[in-house]
Amino acid sequence: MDLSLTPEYEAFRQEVVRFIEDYRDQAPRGYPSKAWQKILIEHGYAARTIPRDYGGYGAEPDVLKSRIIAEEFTKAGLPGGLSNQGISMFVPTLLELGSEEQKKQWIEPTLKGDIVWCQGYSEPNSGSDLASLQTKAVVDGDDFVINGQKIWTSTAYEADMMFCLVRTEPDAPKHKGISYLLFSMDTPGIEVRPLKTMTGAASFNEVFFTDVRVPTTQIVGQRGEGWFVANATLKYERGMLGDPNQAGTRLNAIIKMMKEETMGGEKLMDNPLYRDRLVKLQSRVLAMQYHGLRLVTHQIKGEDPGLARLIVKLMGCELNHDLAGFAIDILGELGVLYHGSSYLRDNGMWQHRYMFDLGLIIGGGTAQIQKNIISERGLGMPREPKPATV
Amino acid sequence: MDLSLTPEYEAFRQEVVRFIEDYRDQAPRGYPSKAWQKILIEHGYAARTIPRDYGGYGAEPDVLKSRIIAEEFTKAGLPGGLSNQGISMFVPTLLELGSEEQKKQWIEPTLKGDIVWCQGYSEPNSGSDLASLQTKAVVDGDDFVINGQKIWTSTAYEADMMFCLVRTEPDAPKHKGISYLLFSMDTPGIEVRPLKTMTGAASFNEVFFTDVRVPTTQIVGQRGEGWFVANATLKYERGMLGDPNQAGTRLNAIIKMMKEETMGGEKLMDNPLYRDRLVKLQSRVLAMQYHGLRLVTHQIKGEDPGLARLIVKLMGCELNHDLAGFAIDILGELGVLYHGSSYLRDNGMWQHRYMFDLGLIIGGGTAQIQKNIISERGLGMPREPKPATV
Amino acid sequence: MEFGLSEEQRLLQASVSGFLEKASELDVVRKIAEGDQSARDVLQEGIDSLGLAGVMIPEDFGGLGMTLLDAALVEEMLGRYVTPQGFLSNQMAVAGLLASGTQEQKETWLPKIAEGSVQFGIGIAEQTGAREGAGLDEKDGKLTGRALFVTEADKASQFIVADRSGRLHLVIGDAGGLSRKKLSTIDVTRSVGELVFDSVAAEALLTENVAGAAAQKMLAVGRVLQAADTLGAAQRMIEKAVAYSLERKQFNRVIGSFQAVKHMCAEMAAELEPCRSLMWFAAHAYDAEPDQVALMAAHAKSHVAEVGKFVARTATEVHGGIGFTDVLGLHFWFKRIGLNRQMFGSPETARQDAARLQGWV
Amino acid sequence: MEFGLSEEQRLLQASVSGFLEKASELDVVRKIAEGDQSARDVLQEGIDSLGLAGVMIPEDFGGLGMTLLDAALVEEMLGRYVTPQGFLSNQMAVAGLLASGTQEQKETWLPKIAEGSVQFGIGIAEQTGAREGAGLDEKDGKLTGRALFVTEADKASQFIVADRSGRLHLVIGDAGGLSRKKLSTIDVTRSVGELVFDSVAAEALLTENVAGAAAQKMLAVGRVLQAADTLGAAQRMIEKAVAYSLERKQFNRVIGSFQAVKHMCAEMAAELEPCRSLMWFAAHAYDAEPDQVALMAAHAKSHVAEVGKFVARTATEVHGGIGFTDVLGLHFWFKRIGLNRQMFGSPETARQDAARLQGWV
Repeated sequence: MDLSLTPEYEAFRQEVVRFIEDYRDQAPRGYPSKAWQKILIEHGYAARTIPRDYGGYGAEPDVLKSRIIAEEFTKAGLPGGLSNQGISMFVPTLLELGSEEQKKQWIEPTLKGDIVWCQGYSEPNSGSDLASLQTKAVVDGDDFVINGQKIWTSTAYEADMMFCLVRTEPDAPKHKGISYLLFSMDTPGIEVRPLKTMTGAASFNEVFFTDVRVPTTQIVGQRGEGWFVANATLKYERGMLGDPNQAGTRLNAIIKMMKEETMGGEKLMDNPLYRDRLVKLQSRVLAMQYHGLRLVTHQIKGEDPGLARLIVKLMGCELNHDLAGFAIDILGELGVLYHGSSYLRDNGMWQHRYMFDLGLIIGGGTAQIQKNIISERGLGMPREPKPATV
Repeated sequence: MDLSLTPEYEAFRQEVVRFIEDYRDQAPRGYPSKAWQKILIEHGYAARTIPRDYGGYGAEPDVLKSRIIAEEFTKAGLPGGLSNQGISMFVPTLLELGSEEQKKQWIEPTLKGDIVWCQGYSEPNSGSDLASLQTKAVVDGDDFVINGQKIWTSTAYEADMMFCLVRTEPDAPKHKGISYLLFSMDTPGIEVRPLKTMTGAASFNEVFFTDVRVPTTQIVGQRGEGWFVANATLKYERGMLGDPNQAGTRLNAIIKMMKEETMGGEKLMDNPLYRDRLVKLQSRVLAMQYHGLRLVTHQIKGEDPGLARLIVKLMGCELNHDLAGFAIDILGELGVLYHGSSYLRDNGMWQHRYMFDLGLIIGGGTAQIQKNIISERGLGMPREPKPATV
Repeated sequence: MEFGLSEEQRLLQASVSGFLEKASELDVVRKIAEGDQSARDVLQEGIDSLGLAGVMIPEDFGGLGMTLLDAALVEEMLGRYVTPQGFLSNQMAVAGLLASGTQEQKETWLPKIAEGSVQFGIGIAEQTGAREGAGLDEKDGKLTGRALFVTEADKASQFIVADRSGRLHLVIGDAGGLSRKKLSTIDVTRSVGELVFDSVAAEALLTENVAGAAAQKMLAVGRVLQAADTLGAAQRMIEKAVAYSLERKQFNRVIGSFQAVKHMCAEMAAELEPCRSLMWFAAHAYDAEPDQVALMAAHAKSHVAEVGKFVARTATEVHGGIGFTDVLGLHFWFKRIGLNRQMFGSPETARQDAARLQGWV
Repeated sequence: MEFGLSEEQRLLQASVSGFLEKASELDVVRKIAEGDQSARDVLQEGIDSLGLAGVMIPEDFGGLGMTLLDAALVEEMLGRYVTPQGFLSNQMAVAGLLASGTQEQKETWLPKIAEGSVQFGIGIAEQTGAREGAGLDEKDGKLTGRALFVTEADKASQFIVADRSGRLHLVIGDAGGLSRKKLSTIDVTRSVGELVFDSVAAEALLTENVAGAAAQKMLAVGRVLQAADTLGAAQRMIEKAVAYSLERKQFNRVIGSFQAVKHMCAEMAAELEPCRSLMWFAAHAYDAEPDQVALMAAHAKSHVAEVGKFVARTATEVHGGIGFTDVLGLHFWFKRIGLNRQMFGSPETARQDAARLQGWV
């Protein structure tokens, strides 16, 4: 147990701090930009471990260095590199399973932000049971012809390209009939419709395909191997959910609020019931943060954390949701204000997050699916038996 | 909505009060006695609705009158009539499904307390799946010959007789191969062993059968109908669990304790965290008590309360358990004292109940079985599909 | 002894439900929420034609002379159909007028409420813990200050507001010096806002014995109705979750056949069912056991709010992704329950009230 | 940066576990609980031969010179095997002596603890809320009063107790005027009792800077070890529940194939796993970040107690009826977790401490 850094890493931290000092002026306000991304890649603060041949920085993977970069950028309030499903999910998948030609063609422009990707996985009838997806692609000459529908596609409007799962072998078992295709969002026959959520925002879309023609060469892996390819991608998504640092940030915001806000003239922090709930949540946040450090340590050592990894999404999302719920509770009537109302606190973040987090609990593998995974893969309990009659 | 009683019932209450005044001196201290039972039956305060032909009082069923009797006896601190599985479960079953001869033979001595019954249903391998029971009875001449084992038999040592489920038709489907037999606990080949529980007490027994011979006439219903007969009995058991009045009594004891006990010189009632938990529990107790009144009203009107009835065991047992857990919490270190220790509060009732109630949550249909029942019978959701392979 | 609804009460509830089933179907609610005034008028006319606004008003004043339990049964249906309605505010006004109004005030206002020609807004949020230093001071019959989270602030023709001492005042909606502002909340089916008073003429409700007693009575009525509203909304969410689980297939089975989903539904139903009896008794107490109403209302408020939160979340979860979208409009119920939880005192506040009322604090 | 156990720590834990697997199997625990002194002696000799009692004692004083985290890893295993042991009390004594003992006191007692020739009992329960008006007063080096819930009260050869001001005193077990009484608890694997002092000679631990600071440090050590004990016991209960669910058949299936049972086990594991990291850090803080140890110990104590309660109940439930009996002895773990929850301050008390330590009260 040693929470300090070796001199090598302390030196690296200084290097990051120096970079921030030098380049702070060029950083965009708010969201990342392409220009900023270019600077970051050049210095190894984005696309850090992607080989130089494909437009990355080409460093060895080092969890601790990545962590230091993230910490210093957060501390300085600087935006990191571009972050989208193309960079976080498609690029790693292609590195693992794409052909040399595909890597050459797609990775660099994706990293630079010249090509934005969206993901075409879920369908209205294939949620938890993703492998039952029904969007089909039949071969006609040199093309696949795609018909069907995707849902939960988060950047469909802005995206140039989609990586998409389609059923190409309808007679194969469900996991073996899927292929992983790449195509432009400008291809004729694609229609995007925004999907409004309970928060009031349309953070997702539905995408409809009518006779969409895609060259048969635009496939990653072989026909029928799409499920295998997609699982490589999903592995990367899972890591993004349930981040304990987000919980820490929220907790601090709540502490600040409780020291400032009053109810009936009494400071919220002086209410013993709210204080007790706060400490309860703080225990959970600390436990998840140290749990996160434990996972990083496993990663550094190249160990499989097993069960310890499997619980993160379930526990992390639930904790974030509970933090938002608590903030709403202590705000009383202020906690239901919304959408630019007077007296709205933190720009309505708590109300928004309380609902959005429920979406996160459901999305990316519902809480029920997570519990199945924990019991089956983490505890060695049997899978649900197949019903006798279908 | 009218919580008052009609003059007829007020008159009845006066009658009960008068009886109590007149007979108070003859009441036993502590547990009911046979002599007291006799007096009660004569006046209609025990075996009230059992026909006179079978040794009962022969009154029309009247939920409200039963309630008034219970209320006044509780108020006066007087013991009620004998209460055992023979009277509460076997007699009603026999009235519903026994032959005239069986009713004549067994009901009166059971009501008088001359015959004490125990129940032989559960087996070590047949808990939630009671119908899978394996104790078998094969016909040999005029007898059934029983071999096997029962568990959770609560008064096996004191009992004269057992009503027992055995498998008589091994080739029939599991629900159709069971018979309901009656036999003396003195029959050769019966061995009773006490079963110690987590509370430290042996409130239950195991009963072993080795070549126990029972005349084939000692059966209620036909061969293979035992499951049907047993379900009539179980119906009566279910009503006994999750009683909201017990929760009210416990809550009052806790309130008293919080007004009297101190921690670090501070009255427990002055601790806002304990007070908040107390009010939460009080809400639940009140809700269950009014829910109980609602069920009584349905019963008076002869209506099927449906879902409202199905939730009582789950919610009632959980509430009782939580009340005991809360009492332990507020007692701090005093809450783990046990078995005649100095400073023990309420004779260790809270510690005992906290564990015993967990047994009640598990017994008589586990919480999981209760949720299955609520969802299937209460909400119309499908039964668990049979697995494809056994 | 009868702890349950009378035949008349079942009929009342069935008739309100039958009416709202169509009149307040989701499309209508959406339209009204988006500001469609004609849709709102149609709904209002229907409700007025049932005479609902006068349910608690004595027959002498042109009402139906029924009880708070009857009003709660109506509100339960309004919650069930997430109906945009000022019913709750009007019932609180009735309670305030009956508790503390002069004969003249009652004669002036109660018949108007009964006939549906006025809509009251209620400003008593400061009684359960003022935020932002809000509060009203009365001097020489004029009110000055701010009242927050006033119901129907943008629509009401009249208000009853409490000043810092808890005393009630009747204020005309277009009184000079009064400015109103709507506050947007998550729940677009109800209306909440801010009133700013700059020496506004107000008429005190004066006959109460103890300062603040009438405001507490109004608060109790508000809490009971709120519990009823959440009960109706939560009941509907459970029904929707069960129905959806029997339609939706995953892994070649309806999801309602998975034990996890069944148990989520069973837990919701088991938690909610006793809430019904608790709410019934709290409402009944207003008319039959007035000493108990404040305590029972605090219990009903806090307990039903907690169960409602659990149901709102769990029913959404049973729906999976679609429950998170606007497609089925499930969030209208989720938010209705959410608003009820926060208004008229949080669950913790209500429990603190319950403890105080029992002499535990 | 390494947040995890070192190779040595894993070996330590494995060796303790390997030893206890046999030496503290359920039959042995039952025997000791029933008063079998020779069984207790055999176990104690084995533990002494591993040198465990000296784990936190500096090498200068004959100990292993390791950290609280090492001690916690040992205690985790003692919890895992519900081992009847005074290890926790001795470690608290070590912390008290190191924090506030004179050089002479350290030289006298630490080597004896390390070699296993003394057993300390700890009386600081009054620091987290006295019951029954208990408390000790010191006058001219003599203690008078009562100390409740003293660990190892019946067995210890020495005690460290806190007086009302929080100052620590060392008392010899057979000192004149001291009477001891065992208090039975639900947990027969540990020993708790009452000490009555009638002007008993005591030696103050005097070098602390702030009155009560050393007692607070001991309390923190006790809470961390308690969290470790509960962690070990709860982990074992989960393993037992999973194993039983894979054996036990109902409805022609192992019950571990039912989603309800799977999810109960998943929830237990998901709740408990982060507790491990929280406990690790709290223990680590004692040596590496002493300013934080009281706060982190309060968090570990309260959070692990809450999760432990959930696991104890749920694992029993997974076992069904047999879990409620004595047959598998599951209740030994249930009760061990139960005792840990109540000692050294309830979860609410520990959270109140956490709030206070952050200046929130």
